[in-house]
Amino acid sequence: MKQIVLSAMLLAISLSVMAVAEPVKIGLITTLSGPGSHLGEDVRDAFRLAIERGEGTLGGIPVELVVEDDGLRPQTGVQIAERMRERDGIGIMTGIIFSNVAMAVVPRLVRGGAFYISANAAPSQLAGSGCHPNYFNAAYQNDNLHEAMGQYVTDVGHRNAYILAPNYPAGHDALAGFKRFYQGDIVAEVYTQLNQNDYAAELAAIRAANPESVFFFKPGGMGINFVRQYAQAGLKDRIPLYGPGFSFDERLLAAVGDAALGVINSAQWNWDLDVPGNAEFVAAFREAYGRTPTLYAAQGYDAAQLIGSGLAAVNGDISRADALRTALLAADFPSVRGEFRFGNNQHPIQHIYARQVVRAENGGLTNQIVGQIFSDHVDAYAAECSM
Amino acid sequence: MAEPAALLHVEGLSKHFGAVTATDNLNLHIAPGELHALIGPNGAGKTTAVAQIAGELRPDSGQIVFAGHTITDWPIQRRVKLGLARSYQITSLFPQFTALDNVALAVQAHQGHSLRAWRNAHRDPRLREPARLWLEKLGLAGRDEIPAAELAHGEQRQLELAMALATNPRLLLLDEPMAGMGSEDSQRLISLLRSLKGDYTILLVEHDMDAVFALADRITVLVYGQAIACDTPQAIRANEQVRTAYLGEQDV
Amino acid sequence: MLLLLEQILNGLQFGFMLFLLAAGLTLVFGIMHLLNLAHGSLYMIGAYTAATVTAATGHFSLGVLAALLVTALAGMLLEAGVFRRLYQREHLDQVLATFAVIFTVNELTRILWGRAPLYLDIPPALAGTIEIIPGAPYPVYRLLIIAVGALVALGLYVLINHTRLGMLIRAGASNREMVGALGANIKLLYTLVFGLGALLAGLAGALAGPILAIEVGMGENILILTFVVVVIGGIGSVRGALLGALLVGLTDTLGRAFLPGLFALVLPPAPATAAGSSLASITIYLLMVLILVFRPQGLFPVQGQHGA
Amino acid sequence: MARKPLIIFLGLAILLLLPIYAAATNDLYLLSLSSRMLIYALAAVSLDLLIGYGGMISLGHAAFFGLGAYVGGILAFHYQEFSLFFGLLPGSNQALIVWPLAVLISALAAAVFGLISLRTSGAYFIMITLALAQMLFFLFTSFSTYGGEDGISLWQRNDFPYLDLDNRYHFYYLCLGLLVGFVGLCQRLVNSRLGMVIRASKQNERRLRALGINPLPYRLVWLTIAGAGAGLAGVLLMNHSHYVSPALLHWTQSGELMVMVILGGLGTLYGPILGAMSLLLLEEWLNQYTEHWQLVLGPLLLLVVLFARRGLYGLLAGRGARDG
Repeated sequence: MKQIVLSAMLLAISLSVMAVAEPVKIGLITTLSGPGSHLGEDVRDAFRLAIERGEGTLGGIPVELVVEDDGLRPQTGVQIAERMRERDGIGIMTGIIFSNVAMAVVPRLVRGGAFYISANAAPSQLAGSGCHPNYFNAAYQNDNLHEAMGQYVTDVGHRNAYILAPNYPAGHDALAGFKRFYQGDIVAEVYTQLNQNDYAAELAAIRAANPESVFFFKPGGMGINFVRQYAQAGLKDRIPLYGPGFSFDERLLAAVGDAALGVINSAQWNWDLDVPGNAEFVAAFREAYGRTPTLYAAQGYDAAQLIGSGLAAVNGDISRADALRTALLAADFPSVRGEFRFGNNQHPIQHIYARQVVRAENGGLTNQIVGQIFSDHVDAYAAECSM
Repeated sequence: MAEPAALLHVEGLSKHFGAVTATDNLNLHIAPGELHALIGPNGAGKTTAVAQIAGELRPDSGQIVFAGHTITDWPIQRRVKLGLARSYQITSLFPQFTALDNVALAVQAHQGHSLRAWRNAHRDPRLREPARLWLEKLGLAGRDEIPAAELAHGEQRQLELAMALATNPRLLLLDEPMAGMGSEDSQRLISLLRSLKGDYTILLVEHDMDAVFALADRITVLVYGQAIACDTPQAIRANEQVRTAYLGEQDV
Repeated sequence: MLLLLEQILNGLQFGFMLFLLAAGLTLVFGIMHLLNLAHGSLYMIGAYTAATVTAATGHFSLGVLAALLVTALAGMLLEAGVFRRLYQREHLDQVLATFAVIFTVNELTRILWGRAPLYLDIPPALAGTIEIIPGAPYPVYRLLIIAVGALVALGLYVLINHTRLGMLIRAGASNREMVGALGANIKLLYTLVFGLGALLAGLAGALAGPILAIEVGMGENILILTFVVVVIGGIGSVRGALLGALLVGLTDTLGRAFLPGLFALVLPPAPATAAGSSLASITIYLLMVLILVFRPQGLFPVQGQHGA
Repeated sequence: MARKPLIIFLGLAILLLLPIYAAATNDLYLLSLSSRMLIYALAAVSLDLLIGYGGMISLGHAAFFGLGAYVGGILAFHYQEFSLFFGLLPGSNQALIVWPLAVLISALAAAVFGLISLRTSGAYFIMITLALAQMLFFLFTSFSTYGGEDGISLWQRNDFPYLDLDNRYHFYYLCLGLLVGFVGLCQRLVNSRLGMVIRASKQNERRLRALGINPLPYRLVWLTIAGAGAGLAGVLLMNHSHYVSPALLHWTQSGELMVMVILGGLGTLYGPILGAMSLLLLEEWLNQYTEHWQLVLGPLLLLVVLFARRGLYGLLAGRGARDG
């Protein structure tokens, strides 16, 4: 009798061990082809690094990462998410870089009961009225960095600003965000064509207007074009240029070159941020991939750690959705940003720093924190979220 | 001025390509029912003249009057509606269509209603029956379902003529209908054209002198775009100027 | 008024940039009747090569030279391997085959060079600005682009109208058999012409490198604009490409510079900005439509391609 | 050729029975994927009307596809937000209102595009259709009311009498029914008097003119019909993915549709269906195995264009592949 009980107990134990050993699948949909694919690469690499450093686990729970390329096409993103969800039974996803892909994928996904942890894309609709209990953003709300620049340019004392962005929703949000915190006059608000190459016309207009400062938002290749042409037109020494950190990540800086040297930009993280664990992350990333992590890499890493904290709380059983949600909302993980907490709309409440582009020891360009603009900044859409 | 009853008047037609004068002050008058031949050495401007009458080329100057209308500036399709039809020197068909489809389309062009999008045109007796008759008349009976591209060269020429006739024209412009034909086919075509004579007014451009002299009521001789003579076959044969300029070489 | 002058200069510069791309595209079309969507890929290869070689050697001039060589070579290889089979085909096949080449070249570039954009800077000697318009220092490098564009236009004019090769090119465009009869090796001629077209695309890429982002997809981005230029000018006409490029460059630049301001005269600021910038982004398409309504074959129609 | 009806019968049988297989294996994703294929097949067939039958090589077909999707998206957007279109018209979620409207507007747009582009031919036509579609792409990208580049995300599919479109089986069979209906319609079109003129204009325009038919008005009608078909596919896709964005109008989307037509078999009505399905399956499959899927797809496509001109359907059905 004793033996039977013992063997039954052993069986139960081995079963539960097996249940634990079955890794939790995490879907990472990201942009690996098309312009802007280095952002996806950074998020993916950092996410992988987090798993490697956990020796195949996140938060002690074995995980399997399924990576797929959305090609910056919303329809492809939808299709991948659907397959991951329905055929592979994946309940947690992350990785989307661009707002348009996120808007196509996320609302339906979370309504269907899956969890989505954003490592970058943060459209305003999903932070405000479109917020959802299963949607967490581990990066920021899109407007955060623009708002910080608005504050910074005010603090520096520029009495007026000339502001530019591409003619699309993120561009409109960017300038709205800047204006939300900027106290001076707006000389002109200019929207350029998406994927515009040449900015000679806009630069000539800036010179003619002679403002005290210029703020721009130009993601990806557009930013390279704009910053370079700004310097080449001889404007950089006459009118200070400001922008969000998006156009000044280390990989873009390598392409922009000295034209960006000295520019102040905003970000919620930098490699030299002095918080516990950050130096180790930066060193491990450099070791693994031979380059300095960008803010996107930090977001990917934090997203992984956040997921890990949630998985640990439910011991890998993501069907316990309420418990998982509570654990994720607690955000009890060692963020490379330092202290990390969520607001009511499940977007970060966090510090935003001013960074300056400086020359690195190896002769290349990098960012260095020169001050803090916001502390515990709450995004502008939190109030619209009914959660 | 020639007889006012003529179906086609061409007055002072001229066309230049750069420095080359392709048509030089051409006058032409074709009476109803007449078979009028247009001959001349290679490069004399015969095809250019036909193209202007058909409406594919705009003349630089001159006037074309057809059935009482001045059609010089009309687009092709308007001329066709008035009863002008042409065949091409180089075979011009719808190669993927069957022989019957080719003619049926010509019938359709004449009937109109081409915007009808529902009824199956391949089973429309109003198109198929006249088309089949024309094929028969031109000796293509039994070849209905062969794609035009797969017909023998002679058959393609016959088909081309069938299409021109299917538009029910008042004036047929035939641009070298016998080009590239074997003698047997040519003979058949000659007798066919003879049978059409009288019912149709025909402007025939042809290199085959046997055919021309056997068929034509009158002949216009074109050299360097200029009409050097216009007369009955007998008179043309006797014309010194024509002999030296053109016929002499050919040993008529 | 000075601003207008400066913007006109900007428009000319942008136009000449487009011309470098459009010239190769239209040349290849005019002679081989090949519609090459992959022209943008050659432009990208040029930019990547220039950036890589300049970074390795430290000399921009070497980078440009390498870009010319590599793109001409890549062009000729593509011609011999793929495009040659397309000359007698319909445009449809050409569009699809060259669409496939875009996919392939983009992915290869991503594998070879990685996903991050590359760096290429203006050489120090050309880095400054000159005040050719009082009060508006103009980048020397952009003046250089105008100069190169004008030189290429002149060079092509001389090549096509006053050389034996040009004579063959012109003859080849109108009559293949005749060229064959002249004893010229038409295959070689086509390969050379394609190489020349590719070289021009490479030149454009190398020169654009220091101004624009060097990244995968840069070619497609500018390709559509180049198409508009070529269509406006008349497909196959180098003269047309020049005029078309300058028209597009000026229209686009002036539209961007002044349309929002014009709208602001009649509308409140927010809608004026919105309407102005939206309209500015499509001015060149409107220009194209307008020109084609009056000249369906473009400004300089090329003989012998009606309905081709 | 007995092979052709056999293939069509088999194909239709597979499509009809697929949901049963999906139910048996509990693979809902298969249904979603197949519905998507049917929708793209519809768009590809409409493009083949232009390219394969009419010889009008349009590289801007995505414009009508995307426009159809946007009409549905905009109406659903106003329905969701309880707002008015231009302050005038209310939104709607009724498929029987939205879909015909989407078809109508796409057809209208096609007619307008046609008035501009059909004056030209050959390479000009290709480039102009491309540029016109890009123009629309930029307009929608900057149109912030409707989400601009971020597009419109929708809460639910349209309401359809007696059907629940959010039910995968219902939606699948509806898509299948519409595709079969559209192919049937095309079959009639292609063989009608209008179809004869269009096909003739592709083979020999000069001869057609000499017969007294100016192909222009017929081409315009044809382009309008093709645009309507693409618009229907667009509004279906908007329902399928609960989402609309300018990416649907992008020129690469037009290129993709064109690839489907060629891959399947030009100038046939069944080829594009096969092409759409194969391409989507291929993309789906490659994407899972390598992130460098374009490196496989590119050369593969090149080989098809260079050496397998008749496409998959031509290979399967043999010589008799041509319809009508």
